[in-house]
Amino acid sequence: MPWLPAQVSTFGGEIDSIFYIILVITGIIFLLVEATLLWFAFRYRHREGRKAEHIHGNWKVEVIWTTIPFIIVIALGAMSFGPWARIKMLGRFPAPGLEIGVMASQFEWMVTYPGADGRLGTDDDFQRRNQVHIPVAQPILVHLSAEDVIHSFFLPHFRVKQDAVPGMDNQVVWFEATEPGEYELACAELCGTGHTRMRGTLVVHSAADFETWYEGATQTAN
Amino acid sequence: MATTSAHATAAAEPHHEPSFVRKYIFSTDHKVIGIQFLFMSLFFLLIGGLLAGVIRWQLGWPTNPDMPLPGGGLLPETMVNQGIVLPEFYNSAVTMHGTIMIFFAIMPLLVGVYANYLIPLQIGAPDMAFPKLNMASFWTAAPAGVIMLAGFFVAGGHSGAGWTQYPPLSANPEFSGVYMGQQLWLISMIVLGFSSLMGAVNYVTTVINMRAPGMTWFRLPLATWALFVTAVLILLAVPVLTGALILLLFDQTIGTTFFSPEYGGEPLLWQHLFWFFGHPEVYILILPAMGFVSEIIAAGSRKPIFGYHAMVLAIIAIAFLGWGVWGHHMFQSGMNPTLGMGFMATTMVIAVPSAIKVFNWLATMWRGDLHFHTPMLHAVAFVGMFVIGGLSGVFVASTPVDIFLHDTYFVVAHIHYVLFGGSLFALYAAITFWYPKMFGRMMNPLLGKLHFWLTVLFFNLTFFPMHNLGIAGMMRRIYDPNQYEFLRPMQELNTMISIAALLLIGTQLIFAFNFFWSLFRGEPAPANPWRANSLEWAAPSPPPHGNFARTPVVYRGPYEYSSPLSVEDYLPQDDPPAEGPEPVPAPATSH
Amino acid sequence: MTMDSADVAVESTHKKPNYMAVFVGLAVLTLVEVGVAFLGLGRVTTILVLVGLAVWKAVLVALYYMHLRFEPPRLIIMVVAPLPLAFILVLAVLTEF
Amino acid sequence: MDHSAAMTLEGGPVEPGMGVPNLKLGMWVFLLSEVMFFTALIGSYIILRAAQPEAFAEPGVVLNVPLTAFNTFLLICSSVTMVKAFAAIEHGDQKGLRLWLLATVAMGACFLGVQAYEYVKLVDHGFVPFAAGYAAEGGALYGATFYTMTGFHGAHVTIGVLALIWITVRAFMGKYTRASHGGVETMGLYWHFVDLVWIILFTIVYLI
Ligand code: HEA
Ligand code: HEA
Ligand code: CUA
Ligand SMILES: [Cu+2]
Repeated sequence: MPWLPAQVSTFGGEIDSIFYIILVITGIIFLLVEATLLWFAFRYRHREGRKAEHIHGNWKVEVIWTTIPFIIVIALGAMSFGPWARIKMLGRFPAPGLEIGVMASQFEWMVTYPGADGRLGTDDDFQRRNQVHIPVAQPILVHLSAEDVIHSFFLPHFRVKQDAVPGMDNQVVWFEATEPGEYELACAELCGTGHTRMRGTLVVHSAADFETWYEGATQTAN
Repeated sequence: MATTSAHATAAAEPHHEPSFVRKYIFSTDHKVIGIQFLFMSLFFLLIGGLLAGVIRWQLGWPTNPDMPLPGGGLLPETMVNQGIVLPEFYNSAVTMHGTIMIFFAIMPLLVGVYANYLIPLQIGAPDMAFPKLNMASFWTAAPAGVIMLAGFFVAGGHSGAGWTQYPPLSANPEFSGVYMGQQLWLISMIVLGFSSLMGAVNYVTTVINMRAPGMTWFRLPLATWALFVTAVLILLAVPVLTGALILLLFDQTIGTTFFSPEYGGEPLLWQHLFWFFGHPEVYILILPAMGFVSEIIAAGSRKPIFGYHAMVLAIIAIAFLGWGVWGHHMFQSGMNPTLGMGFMATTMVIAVPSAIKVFNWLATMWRGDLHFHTPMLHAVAFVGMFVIGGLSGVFVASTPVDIFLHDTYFVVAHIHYVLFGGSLFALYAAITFWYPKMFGRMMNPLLGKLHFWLTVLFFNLTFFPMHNLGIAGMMRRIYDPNQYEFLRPMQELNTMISIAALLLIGTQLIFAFNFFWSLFRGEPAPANPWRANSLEWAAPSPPPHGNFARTPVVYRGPYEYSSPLSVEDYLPQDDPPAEGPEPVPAPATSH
Repeated sequence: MTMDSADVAVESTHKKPNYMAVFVGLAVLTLVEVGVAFLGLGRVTTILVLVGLAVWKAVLVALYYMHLRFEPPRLIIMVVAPLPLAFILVLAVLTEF
Repeated sequence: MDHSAAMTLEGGPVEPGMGVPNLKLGMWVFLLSEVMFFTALIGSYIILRAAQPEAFAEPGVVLNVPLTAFNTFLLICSSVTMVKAFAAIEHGDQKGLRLWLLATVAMGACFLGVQAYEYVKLVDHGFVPFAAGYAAEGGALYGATFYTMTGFHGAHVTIGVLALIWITVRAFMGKYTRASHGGVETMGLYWHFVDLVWIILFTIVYLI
């Protein structure tokens, strides 16, 4: 059975562990409820001479089975706050090792890299279509935007997903790769006929490799 | 038993035989209107099912010329070319599958059919508060359906922006290539909104004002409670959607820019408005189902529903909390992440009233005397599968986990476990349960059980593995997953799912056959075939115009099964108590 | 079942409000509003005062012209029930921008 | 059928119902949904304005406040005439009912006339709902939200005037009596609601 794709970002592990905690808790609830259901269905099935008991309810058990789920869901919520804040809240972002711009449009990802001056929005910026190159073990800050319709920047192996909304210029995503390699960038929001093929590649280089690639890229860019 | 007399009319007007048109087409009788809605929405259920077939065919054998879409040759080349579903048509198929299933099949089945049919009967009223408005409600819904279907036949094809219609894709034909189809979608939904609204005003007024003497709030059957609360949700949620649809239609047609950013519009505003309606909408789609299941489990277990008051409070709590969670559909949309935290908290809490309901159903079965007739089978299966859907909701409610699972097949699995495993199973339960009342004939129990077991089997084979697809990262609404390397290993599973889905669709034909065959050949039904307590079973099957020969008087709650006070294992709500003062019957008519 | 039968229900015998006084109140409040709008009190103050006045007028209409004051309490509860929803929607979305 | 007969069942009085006639209750229920409809429109306006303050002009710059203040006054007058009509029939005063209803119709129609005049003037100044051709102060969102909100309110007034004409005709036919005038009361609820919405709209759209 297909399962979570290999996980290669610093915070991906946190997301996965919450996923597993919920899986275990809901799994237990699932088994208990379904087992009870089947057991009752079998145990109390109609038999000649059986009469149902005339029971209207019991406030004590109502309180119990209200309180327990309440505590569980509150715990699940509380557990989710921290990672969410670390991953999505601007104020909690780490200092970036590399800032890039990603402009989504029908149906491609235009990636802007800072040129030699290391800053985005200057003349020496250069672009790559559907190609994201990043160094390993560096926080990457992505400035997301969209030109036409809503797209969604989805890096399955990094547990990253963020919609790119036209007109919203302050969308930022960060992540940090732990493993060099080549991964896929997907569009996760229906954006038209070509939604299905709006695919990009994300290459995570080792520090040295990235230097080389970057050198080469800035050379050809100018 | 109170009433089974042949000619019954509580209405004041003298009884004369109405013409065919007045009786079956422009009827103001709530029962006829309910049945009209039933036929209409079953037709749309079929269409929605066929569209699901198109979706699964494409995903099972993506763009494979060796597996041409059966019947694809009948469709124009702009949809299916040489047996291959085109991406434009795939998007329309997904959009229209979702739209039709939710708005034209499940919602009218739950509300249009059963709020109409059941409310007056269960509260002991001769009809709705506003019978003409009721008729108008159906005759507004029907044209909405026609307009919606017309979209398939116009140039440019039908809307392909998903049932959620996120702009700018839906607002600007430049981006979608869809012109007329998009506008017809919007117009149809606006018209349908009026229909829902007329219905809701009627249901709310009727339940508040037309209950029979003795029918206090806490003697209402849970089905009526659920339908009442649902009507309130419709009343308050649908107008928000209508407002948003109108703004979007203006963006489409006259060139306003509410949701398009070039001139300062806000795409996220649409999402807020849509989901402010949309989340209450999903509870509109589950609350009546929960109500029906409560009736059927109690009757099938021959036991009072466990914790009646807790059940009522849970319905109200779900409806109330449901207004504060809409943002959980927008966690990754660019919405302020702090707001997301608040929405996560409320979303988590909303699992609690559902828990109350699930546990009370289980407790109702405990120490019961379970009769597994077809409706009961479906109702018990509802509980089992709604739990799966609800629990998968808890995964996506956790914001960090939703980062990964949002817009993947995990959500598709969630949708279908709550909507098919939940709502549709409850509907199969309800249709088989109230069929004898509606048509005066029993459905065939053997075919019913066959349909049930095959549906449970194929349903789970189809939708359970979708959780895995989602966990592995497969996105929703993609035409060809094989474009992505990391999705390619899943093709085999997708093919398996498609086969199960096609078998599932085929299985529904058993139900269709049973439904129509029993209309003519079913065994004649007694007034109370399930030996149930609520008032509708006191009327003949089918009930005549005006429902009750005499206004029923209600002496007790609806779930007095196996009561020590009665010899039988049931005690109808209108059976006068054996001893004690004879209550004064209501005057049959005041003028 | 006809709707008119309900009309027969005897009107509750409440004291009739002075409709003209309410009318004068509404007219005066409108004038005050227009005045406030151009007084230059500063953006926030103006908005608060104007919204306050508008709500005051709306409440007058609902209570007296629509007779809410004289209706059974359960109807009043029913009528004000959706207002919190309206606030939730607008306020939550406002935090976004 | 009348369910209002008080019953004694199992000890306590059991009287289902709100104690309000169906028609009136139904109108109130309908008005609740109208609240949510206008919430969607007005809410969108508030949100868009907060998000894009520069797309909107200061009060009085584009819109003609004195004219609309007069129009607001007209609507308030029509509310008082409406309630007067209701008060008249409560006392069985047929003549009063007819006159006050006529006055209400007239003022409702005047309101629409003034609004139409206002629209024409505004369009002349390039204040249009769509982005293409927008030439007034602020931005296209201003025009779009303005016409949508006031337009849907105007539509409600139009429906109200038509319904009022119907009620007036029935009043002249003597259909309402001291004992039975649910139609007038229900009509009044709708009409006052439309007035109430205008009170909010006038403040938010014209004055803020
Ligand atoms: C009938 C319809 C229905 C119902 C009832 C629900 C019920 C719930 N839904 Fe679902 N939902 C949909 C229909 C429905 N949903 C649809 C159609 C979409 C997709 C829309 C789209 O994008 O196209 C969606 C999407 C959706 C999302 C967005 C996912 C995404 O796009 O990323 C989320 C996120 O929070 C969510 C959460 C929930 C929760 C928490 C519940 C809860 O109400 C569930 C509560 C029930 C239980 C939890 C089970 C029973 C309880 C117990 C056995 C007790 C013990 C349990 C615990 C202690 C946890 N739903
Ligand atoms: C109640 C709602 C409902 C129901 C019942 C179903 C039923 C099915 N759906 Fe679903 N589906 C949705 C609601 C529903 N769906 C929604 C809201 C979406 C999201 C859309 C979007 O993304 O915009 C979706 C999306 C969706 C997708 C994702 C597409 C994508 O993202 O690319 C898939 C893929 O497999 C799918 C498959 C199926 C299948 C195989 C069935 C099968 O179970 C179908 C089985 C067949 C029937 C139930 C019909 C049989 C009925 C009869 C034969 C009637 C006969 C009776 C008489 C005439 C008397 N659906
Ligand atoms: Cu871009 Cu989907
Ligand atoms: Cu939701």
